[in-house]
Amino acid sequence: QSGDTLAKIKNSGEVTLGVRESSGLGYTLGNGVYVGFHTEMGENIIKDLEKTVGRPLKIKYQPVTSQNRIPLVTNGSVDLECGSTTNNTARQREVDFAYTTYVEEVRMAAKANSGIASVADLNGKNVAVTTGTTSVQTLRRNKRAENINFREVMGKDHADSFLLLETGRADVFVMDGSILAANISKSRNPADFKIVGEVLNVEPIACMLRKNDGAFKAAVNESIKRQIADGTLEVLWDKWFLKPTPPANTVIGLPLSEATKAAWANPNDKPMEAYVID
Amino acid sequence: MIELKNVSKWYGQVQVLNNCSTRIEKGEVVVVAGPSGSGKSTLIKTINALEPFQKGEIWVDGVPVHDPKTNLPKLRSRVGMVFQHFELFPHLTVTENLTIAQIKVLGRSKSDALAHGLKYLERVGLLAHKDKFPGQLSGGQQQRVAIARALSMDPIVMLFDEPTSALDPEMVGEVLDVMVGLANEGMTMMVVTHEMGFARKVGSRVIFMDVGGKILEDCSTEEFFGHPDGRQPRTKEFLHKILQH
Amino acid sequence: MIELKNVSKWYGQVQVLNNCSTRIEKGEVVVVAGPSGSGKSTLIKTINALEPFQKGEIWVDGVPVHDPKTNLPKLRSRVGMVFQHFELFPHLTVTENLTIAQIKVLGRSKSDALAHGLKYLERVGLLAHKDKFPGQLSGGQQQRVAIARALSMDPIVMLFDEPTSALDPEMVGEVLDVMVGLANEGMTMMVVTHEMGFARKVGSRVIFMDVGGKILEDCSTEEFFGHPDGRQPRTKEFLHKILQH
Amino acid sequence: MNWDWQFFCQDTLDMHVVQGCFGKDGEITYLDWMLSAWGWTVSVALLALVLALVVGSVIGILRTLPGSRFWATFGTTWVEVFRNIPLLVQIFLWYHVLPAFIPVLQGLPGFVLVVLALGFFTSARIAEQVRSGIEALPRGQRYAGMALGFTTAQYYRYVLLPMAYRIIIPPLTSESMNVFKNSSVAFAVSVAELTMFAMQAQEETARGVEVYLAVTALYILSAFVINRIMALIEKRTRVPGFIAGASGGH
Amino acid sequence: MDFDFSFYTWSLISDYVWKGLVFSVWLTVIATAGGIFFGTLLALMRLSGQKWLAVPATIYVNGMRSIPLVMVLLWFFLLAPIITGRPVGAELSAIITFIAFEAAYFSEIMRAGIQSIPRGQVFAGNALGMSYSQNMRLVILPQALRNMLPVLLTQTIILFQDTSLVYAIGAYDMLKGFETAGKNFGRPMEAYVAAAAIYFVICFGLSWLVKRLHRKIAIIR
Ligand SMILES: Nc1ncnc2c1ncn2[C@@H]1O[C@H](COP(=O)(O)OP(=O)(O)OP(=O)(O)O)[C@@H](O)[C@H]1O
Ligand SMILES: Nc1ncnc2c1ncn2[C@@H]1O[C@H](COP(=O)(O)OP(=O)(O)OP(=O)(O)O)[C@@H](O)[C@H]1O
Ligand SMILES: [Mg+2]
Ligand SMILES: [Mg+2]
Repeated sequence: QSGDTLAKIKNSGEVTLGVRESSGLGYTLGNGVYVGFHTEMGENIIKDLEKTVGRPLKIKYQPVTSQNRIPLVTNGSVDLECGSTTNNTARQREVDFAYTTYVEEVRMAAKANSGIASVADLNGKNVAVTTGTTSVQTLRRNKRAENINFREVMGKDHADSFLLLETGRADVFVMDGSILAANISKSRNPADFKIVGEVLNVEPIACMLRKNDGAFKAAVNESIKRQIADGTLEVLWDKWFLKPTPPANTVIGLPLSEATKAAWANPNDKPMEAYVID
Repeated sequence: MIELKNVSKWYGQVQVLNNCSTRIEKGEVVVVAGPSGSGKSTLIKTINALEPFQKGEIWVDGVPVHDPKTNLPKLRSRVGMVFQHFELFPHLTVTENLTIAQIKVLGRSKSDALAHGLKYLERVGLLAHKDKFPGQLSGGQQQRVAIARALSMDPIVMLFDEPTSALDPEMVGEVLDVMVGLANEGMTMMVVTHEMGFARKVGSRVIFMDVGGKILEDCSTEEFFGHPDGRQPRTKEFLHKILQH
Repeated sequence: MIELKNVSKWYGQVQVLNNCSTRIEKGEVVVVAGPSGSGKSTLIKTINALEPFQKGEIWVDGVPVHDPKTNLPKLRSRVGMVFQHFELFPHLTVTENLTIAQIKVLGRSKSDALAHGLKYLERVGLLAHKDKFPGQLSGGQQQRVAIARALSMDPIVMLFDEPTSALDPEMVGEVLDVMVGLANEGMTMMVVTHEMGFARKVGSRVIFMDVGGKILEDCSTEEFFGHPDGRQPRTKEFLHKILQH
Repeated sequence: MNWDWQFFCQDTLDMHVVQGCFGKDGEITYLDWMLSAWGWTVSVALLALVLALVVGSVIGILRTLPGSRFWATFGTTWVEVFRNIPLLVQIFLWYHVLPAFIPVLQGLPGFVLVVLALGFFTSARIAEQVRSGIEALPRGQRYAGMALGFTTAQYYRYVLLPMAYRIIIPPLTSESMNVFKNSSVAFAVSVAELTMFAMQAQEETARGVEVYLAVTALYILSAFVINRIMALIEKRTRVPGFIAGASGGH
Repeated sequence: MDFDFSFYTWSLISDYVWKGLVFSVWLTVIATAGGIFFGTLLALMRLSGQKWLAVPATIYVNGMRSIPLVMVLLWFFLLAPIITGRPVGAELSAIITFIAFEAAYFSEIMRAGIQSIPRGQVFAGNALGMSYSQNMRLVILPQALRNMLPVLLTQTIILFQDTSLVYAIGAYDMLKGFETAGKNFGRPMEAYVAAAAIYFVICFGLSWLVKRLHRKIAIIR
């Protein structure tokens, strides 16, 4: 399925952008409207591509899930996926990644009054995590490494996992920091929850594209470099993490992390395995 | 033995039995005739309370059927009944059909029930078929098993609801033969049938019903067939039609 | 009009028609009798190829039924057939039952078909019921509509398969009356029936079949009923049984 | 499309390939995990099926009992409620909403809840089948049972139900296969069954197509086995000389 | 647990739920119509007595009924582009998959319906000179459809509920609408309760309507 994506979109005048419906970096407002930090960045990339191919491009949004995003990219249904896909070596065998544009830190959310402050406090506790995410694996590794005894409760999606925490079925929710922050900000009483503990994992998040399509990848990376250089990305960060966001106009309140800053300062597509957790 | 006093029954607004009264003595063979929908089946089903009725009284061997306190299953176990469509239990063998109610209802031991059931099976000439399923028998054979099943409960009276009308013409005879035999042995019987030959031969009385559930005639067989002039016009018309061809 | 030559038919291993041959001339009324399962229904269904047969030849009005090139729907539209269970189309009104095949098969106009159908409906005395559904009619009425439906195709021959055996005894007469009328008008008819009265009254010939699909007797009505001694033992046994009660 | 099945032999933690594909002393390969997930799928489905058969039969019978308006209405309500809300939504209600009103449910593990939810959901459909099975019997059968002196319980037990169940074996077979397929909703309440395995393993291994293929095959195999078992039951209970459900003409 | 009913507003319904509801209904209608059409063809193939028609139809029907619908959806969505060489949209995938899947179920219903018609009706149609297709169209299928109406309804209700499975391929149905609203406003419980209520009202209303319709067009016996 490797091919010349640039030629293809030039011919058709259409780009299919893979987007997420509910993640920290991209979500839907219903009625086919998709927004979020990575979604908007992806739109910017496509605008830059218009210059590359020399004609206006229509964006077709294709919502993807963590189950189907890789096959959809490889089978040609999606040209560029800008959601919240972790760049790791296993996936690099299937697809290529653009420069890392966001570095996720896996953390825990707990009830503010729970007294839980680190992984060490989890003995005998219920830990919520979302099915189909890398956090499950992270947790499994931690469990064995630290020899702590806790029960995993798997939510079917992030909202479900957070509900487990809210209703007391789980004591903590282990997940990407941006997702934790977003869920807390939208909850009934955001003050009841806080993000606690050490960083359990660091994951580079990047846009995903078909393998072996060097020209297309270069064009995408060119646009990302441009967005970093002229401050577009920082403005986007402000808009989606520090200011009120639709639809409920809540503020997520997630400051730009050192890890992400480092990735922007030195654009690269290193996989997760190349990051070391301190 | 059986007494009906002013029995009336309605389905919703429709009256299907209209003030029916009659008495059946021990050893009598009463034939019930009448056009389709006249309530013949309903009438005999009220006797063992398979159909509830709204007005009147029925006494069977001194037991009040109309009394809500009566133990109906017990009453029914003493009244044998044979249906138009045989209604053998298709998932049970002939032997099981004959014994299940004896065992579960009368509390007989398996071996007693078996001996008893096979006695009647022999009586209807079907001992050789005891291990077959109903679906493997012809209609006439099934109906004879149904009669044996009813008999093996040692009923005090037998009710028949058109026992031959679902049979091939060639098989009608074998079932009627069994019924004639029963009548001659003195069994009390109430038979809904269109077989006027049978009525003439062994019937002691004929009850003729008309649509609306009214008993139009209730007289001895000789009177019924012997004096057509004494009959109601509706009865004459009916007899004319079914004896015509 | 109809000629069968050495017709044999098997269901799998079982032979249900065994070398049957006969001729039916225009205007004849042939009664087919015999025990259940002897192949009477199968025999008359082969005539309009509702049942295929493996050996032999059948000619209807000069058309070879056994020839694979024959246009069977066309042939069938010229042969009227009446079934034991009436087989009216329950989702269509009486009028629609009468006209649908005229319109779709014969290509008649709606109004022609209607006029034609109602003529025959009147003939069987049911004009008043033309807008009812079959389920709203009694069995006897349904069978008369079925006869009218077959007649309205203007058939050259009418086949009847036990037309009265699913009817209440009181309703048998009304259907037989219609059939007697047809016979008297000279319609060619082949009738499977147990009504020996009808056979005697209007039959010109009787065909008697035995289990295994063999034609045991094929002779005139006078011969069949008038000389019982000339009959086969199986025929005598059968007649004895169905005329017994 | 390039296939790669080797990941099944990989350990789920450090991703190294295990000899023989089955993990030893504490190692768990993806193959081990998938087989245990299949075990959960089968457990959920079988328990829910048993529950559904019991409850569905009771409700179906209630709806055919002579002269009991209350129970008939109760049965109708049961059927309408449990069949008119999607299973996934029902699971959510059992897991998150009902415990807010019935605190004991809070303590029940997801496994129990999903068996209840799937069992009740399926019971509504089985109830309809049992009812139609009973109603398909000629009315005379009921009369014949009564006429022999059987009590209501007895004629249901000895006369009506044995034939009714035989008649409904074909739709029951479909429903049993459905239970296996529907058991996939158990992932929503944290039961580590096949669908959850598929969602998680494809994320970790990036071999989605292979994972789905294996899981689909296991679902088909499960459905096929249950289909064969039901066919065997159908064959063993077939009544000689009687074609259940088929009313042939002459 | 306190429920926040202020969460339900008209704009919420029009923004999040309406589009999904329309899609669910639309998919249900198309898949029912297509499913009955192709299901009837499959049923006729199985009843044809011709091995070369009956065997493939049987394999198709039993195969389809063994696979969870969500897997069929996913498979078609993922594999179709590889076969056709170009992407097939989620909506179109959903329609094709649902018709193909439901045809297997509807074929079993139609087969039962056709088999429940007494053989005599087939003979009667033939005896009047009707061809096979005339007999099917005018006599057998109208009766089979009427007889099977309640079962067809039950299957349609299941189908309507199953439209929520299109989440797997990123199509947007009614349940998705409720879920998205619940997530965006941090009120998943209220969203699910509302979804349960709406599903119940629609499905129950549908079965009530069909019951009335059935009473009207049921064959008088
Ligand atoms: N369950 C029922 N609900 C309503 N009406 C009924 C019911 N059963 C019978 N009827 C009506 O009651 C009347 C008497 O029926 P019944 O079966 O007793 O007649 P019958 O004389 O036995 O007729 P047949 O000769 O046809 O058996 C008929 O008009 C019938 O339609
Ligand atoms: N479709 C079939 N498959 C196998 N055997 C059949 C089939 N139809 C009929 N038969 C058998 O063929 C034989 C003749 O049947 P047919 O219906 O012609 O008999 P009949 O004389 O009309 O009997 P009846 O008086 O009961 O109507 C019977 O033994 C019957 O069991
Ligand atoms: Mg009666
Ligand atoms: Mg016949």
